[in-house]
Amino acid sequence: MIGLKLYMLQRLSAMVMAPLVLGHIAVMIYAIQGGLSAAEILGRTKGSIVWALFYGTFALAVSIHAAIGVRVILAETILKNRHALDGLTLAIGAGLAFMGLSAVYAVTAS
Amino acid sequence: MSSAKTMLLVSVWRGTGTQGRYEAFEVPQEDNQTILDVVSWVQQNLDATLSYRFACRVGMCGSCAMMVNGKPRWTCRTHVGKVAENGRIDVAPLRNLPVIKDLATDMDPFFDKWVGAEGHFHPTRTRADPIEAINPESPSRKLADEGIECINCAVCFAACDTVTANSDYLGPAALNRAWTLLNDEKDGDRTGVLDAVSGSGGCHNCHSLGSCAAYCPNELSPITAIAGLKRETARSFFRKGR
Amino acid sequence: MGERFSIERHDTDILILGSGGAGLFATLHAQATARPGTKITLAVKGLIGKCGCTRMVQGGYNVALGGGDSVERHFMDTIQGGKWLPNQDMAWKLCEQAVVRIRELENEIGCFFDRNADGTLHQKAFAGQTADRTVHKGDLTGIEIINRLMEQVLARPVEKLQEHRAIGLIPTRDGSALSGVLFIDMRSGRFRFVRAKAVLMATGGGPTMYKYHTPSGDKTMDGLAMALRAGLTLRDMEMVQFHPTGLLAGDHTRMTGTVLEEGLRGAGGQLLNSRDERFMFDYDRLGERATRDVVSRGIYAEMRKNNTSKNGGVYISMSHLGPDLVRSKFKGMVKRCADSGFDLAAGKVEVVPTAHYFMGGVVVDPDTRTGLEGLYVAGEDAGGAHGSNRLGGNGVANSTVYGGVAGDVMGLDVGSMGSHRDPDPAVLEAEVERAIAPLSKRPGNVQALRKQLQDVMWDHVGVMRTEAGLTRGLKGIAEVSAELAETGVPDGDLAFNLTWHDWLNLKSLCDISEVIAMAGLERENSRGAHYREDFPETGDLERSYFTTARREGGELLVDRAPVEFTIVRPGQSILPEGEPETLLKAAE
Amino acid sequence: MKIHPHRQHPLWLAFFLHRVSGIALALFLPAHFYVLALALTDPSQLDGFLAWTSNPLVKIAEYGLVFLLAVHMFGGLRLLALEFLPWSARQKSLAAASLALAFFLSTTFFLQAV
Ligand SMILES: Cc1cc2nc3c(=O)[nH]c(=O)nc-3n(C[C@H](O)[C@H](O)[C@H](O)COP(=O)(O)OP(=O)(O)OC[C@H]3O[C@@H](n4cnc5c(N)ncnc54)[C@H](O)[C@@H]3O)c2cc1C
Ligand code: HEM
Ligand code: SF4
Ligand code: F3S
Ligand code: FES
Repeated sequence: MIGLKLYMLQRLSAMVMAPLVLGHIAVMIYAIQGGLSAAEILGRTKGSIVWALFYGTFALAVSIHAAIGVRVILAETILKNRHALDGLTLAIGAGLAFMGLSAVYAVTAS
Repeated sequence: MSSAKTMLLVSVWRGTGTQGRYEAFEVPQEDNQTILDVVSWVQQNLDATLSYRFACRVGMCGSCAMMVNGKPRWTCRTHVGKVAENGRIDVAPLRNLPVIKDLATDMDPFFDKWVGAEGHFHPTRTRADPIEAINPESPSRKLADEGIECINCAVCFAACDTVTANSDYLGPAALNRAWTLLNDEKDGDRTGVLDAVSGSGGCHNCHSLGSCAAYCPNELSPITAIAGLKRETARSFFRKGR
Repeated sequence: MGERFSIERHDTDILILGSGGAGLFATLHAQATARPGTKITLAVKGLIGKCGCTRMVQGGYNVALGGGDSVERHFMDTIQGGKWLPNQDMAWKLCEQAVVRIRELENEIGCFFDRNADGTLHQKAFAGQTADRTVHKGDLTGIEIINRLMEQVLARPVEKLQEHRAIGLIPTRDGSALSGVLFIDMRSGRFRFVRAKAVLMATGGGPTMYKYHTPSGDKTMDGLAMALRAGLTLRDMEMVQFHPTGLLAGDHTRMTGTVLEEGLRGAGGQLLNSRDERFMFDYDRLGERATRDVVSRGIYAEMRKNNTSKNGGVYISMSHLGPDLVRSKFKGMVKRCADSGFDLAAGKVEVVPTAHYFMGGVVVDPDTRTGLEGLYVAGEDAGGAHGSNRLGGNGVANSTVYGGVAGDVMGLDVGSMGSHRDPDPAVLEAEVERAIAPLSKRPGNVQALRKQLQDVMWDHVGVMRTEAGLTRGLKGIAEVSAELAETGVPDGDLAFNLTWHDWLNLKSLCDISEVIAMAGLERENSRGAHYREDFPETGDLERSYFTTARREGGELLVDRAPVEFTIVRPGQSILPEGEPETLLKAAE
Repeated sequence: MKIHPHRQHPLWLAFFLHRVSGIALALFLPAHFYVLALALTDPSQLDGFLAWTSNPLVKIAEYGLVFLLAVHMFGGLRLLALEFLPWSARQKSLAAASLALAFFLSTTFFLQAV
């Protein structure tokens, strides 16, 4: 039960994420080669505006994207009430965004 | 004439509304026999109360669609030899529509959605005006032509799991019609059509499952039409913000 | 009669029976013409737009759109095709209004017909025409027309009674006018009586009493049978058009009888007998390309010589044209044949003449009014426009033109009508009794009786007729009728009870079959679709007559009435002096 | 589990994979964020966690995760292409290709990881 606006949000967020996911996986492959440690990860990311932006965008996009995605699945399976759906979408989106941005803050704030 | 007839084991859904069960019948197999012939044979020879629907018997009216061995089909044009599995055939009413009785469904929801998708022509001229000259080879006309030969049989509607899951969803056939209108140079309400397919049950609910195109007996491709609608609505979204 | 057979009552202003080209156009026009607030109800035996024959139209729609062609020429072709029997005022209005209707279909309803490269409508020539006149959408013209009309109707606030079968026209107590129509709501099996100020009957005839027939399964002459019981006069009832190439796939399949398109013969398709010989040249100089009636008779004659195919017909063969060409040019037909197990492109397909269209019908005036106040008739149910033969392409033109006319006329007429008229309770009760009669009889095999009637009609009242044959036919029909009267239907669940409706279908078919045979006896000459082996001549054109039939008391009265040449007399033409006979390039 | 007859075609399977991977990712995401947020409150716990991830079983699970992400992403890109680029018929091959790419990418990741 989505209209044009939610659809556009989900597609746009997906488009934003596609390159970021590729980038993320590339970093992971690279990072993993040396065996990962918290210090190593943080050493790279702490204080980096670029990383903050990279993962910040990712976190926001994925929150929007996943919230709408979960909404659709719920709407098609167990939750037929429109208001409940709207509320839940918002809650999931906000929750994910909060957790995501906290994480980004954690790994990038110096 | 052949000797002893081979018998088909036919299992037919009987009942009204949501209540029902399968009943088994044995029907002699013949050359050139369609599923509609099998169902008719049961009604004419074994159980006079069996209900089903057909009209044209040649794939033009879209009245006779049913689930045959779990797949939606136009029964008047489905040869038994093509679908029987070891001489067994299951016949049930079309999915995603309320059952009136046995194999006959109420197709109103399907047509309500057709209307809901603004699936009718919006004139700009009258019978007093000359007929508009239109290049049959123009890209938009070709797109419209690709989807126009729909017989509203609801096979695609029955095949689509999004229709099952989302009672608001307009469904493949109605959206396919909207797409042909959008490409019809003569139609006078582009915005109306775009709005109609952008609501909470609109084209954006389609997950490109593709069952519609896989089963359409006329080889139409609603999935492609719906992608077209998504594109056009997105374009107008960027242009006008809606 | 008890609760079970109680009658639900319902009122409307304008009631339309049938959703073919005539019914749907009438609905739209009535809505546009009638005062706002007028209640319009569309009642149909199947689903709206999904039953009837307009949807099955393949070839197209005849309309003179200039380029040398003219309404006058279309009219002359129609009169000559009908062998001087048409009601000329009706034929004229048909040709004249077709021009308006095609513009309406394109501009207001949203049909898109095939175009020439320059964007104008593409027109081709069906047999019997002297100009390229037939507008079409590929070979699925009817689907385009009905789908677009159906959408328009569905989108309007019209009351819809689907799967409502009309079973009786109920007059007022004094019989001077129509009160309303009695229905069976097929989904529940209950009776419903709908009073209306104006009723259009557009149930589309349908000669399905023949062993081989093309129309859709819902068409069983209900309308004409109702009109006959209501005392209306029918005309041209001997005129049954056979299409030469119906698919022949055996008795057990509903595909048998359905049309293989005319174009196959036009493109060079050959008709072969059991010895693989082309036989059509034995019967006509033009061979397979002769007109429908001639080819039908040729095939029938060959069948009587027992030179028949496996299932008792003949073969059509296209393969000499090259299977790939056939596959690309006749895609739909090839696919349809393949679905029932035949290879049209590379093999041979069995065919047989098949009853296609019914020229006879209720006597109406060019405004669709009948002898009964409040009753209007249009489309295949109305007689007169085609005379003894309907040109390919004039059928759908007729139903759409006169459906629209009926809508306009009814819309205006109801404005000046007072309140609803009350029904004659005796007739109402008699009609219910008639319908429930089989429910109290011992169940029998209705299908076997239908087959019996179809064989009788095919053998004795079919493509070629004689007095002896027609008389045998009448006896055969009477036997089926008598047996049907004793045959019951299980009276369990009446909801969506197809077997009950099969019984009612057969009843209508028996009633009208009798009229066809009687009218066939009455016409002692051969015109158009009616061929008497004992009277093979056309007869004096100047003294042309049409047959009429009416039921009075229990008796069927068949008579002749002179054709009035209100516009043109035999031997004359209304084309301007010096106009060429045909605008078509001579067919090789 | 028997797949309903009307679902037995490639595009339906592509949809199914996309949905399953989407849900799995959505369920995993909060956990992932939680673990990363540990960096702020308690870096040593994060290290402990990362040590735990060198366990082969966990490696396989991670491989699965990357695989899911890749499946979902390429499935999603396939959809975006279908929806926004005016091409059509080659849907089935696109579906297959996206799966192959996903497989390739995640395997690379896996090989690097072990
Ligand atoms: C296969 C085929 C091909 C044809 N091709 C051509 C062609 O190319 N060109 C051409 O001009 N003509 C063609 N015709 C003829 C043409 O279809 C008819 O002349 C015309 O469509 C009749 O229109 P109608 O509205 O009178 O009836 P129909 O379209 O037949 O509609 C009749 C309606 O009445 C309903 N009805 C019947 N009984 C009852 C009842 N008791 N109560 C309520 N409703 C009832 C039916 O369900 C149906 O909805 C073709 C016919 C067939 C069968
Ligand atoms: C990397 C790029 C991604 C792309 C290109 C992408 C693309 C898409 C698209 C196009 C859809 C719509 C499917 C439909 O409606 O049929 C979708 C649905 C979904 N996505 Fe993503 N996605 C991506 C990443 C993610 C991530 C990281 C998550 C998890 C957190 C996620 C979770 C979901 C969910 C739950 C759905 C709903 C699935 C459904 O409706 O079947 N996606 N994705
Ligand atoms: S799109 Fe195809 S399957 Fe769907 S209603 Fe039209 S003809 Fe039937
Ligand atoms: S099956 Fe349904 S989800 Fe879309 S692609 Fe076809 S309408
Ligand atoms: S009966 Fe008309 S499509 Fe099958």
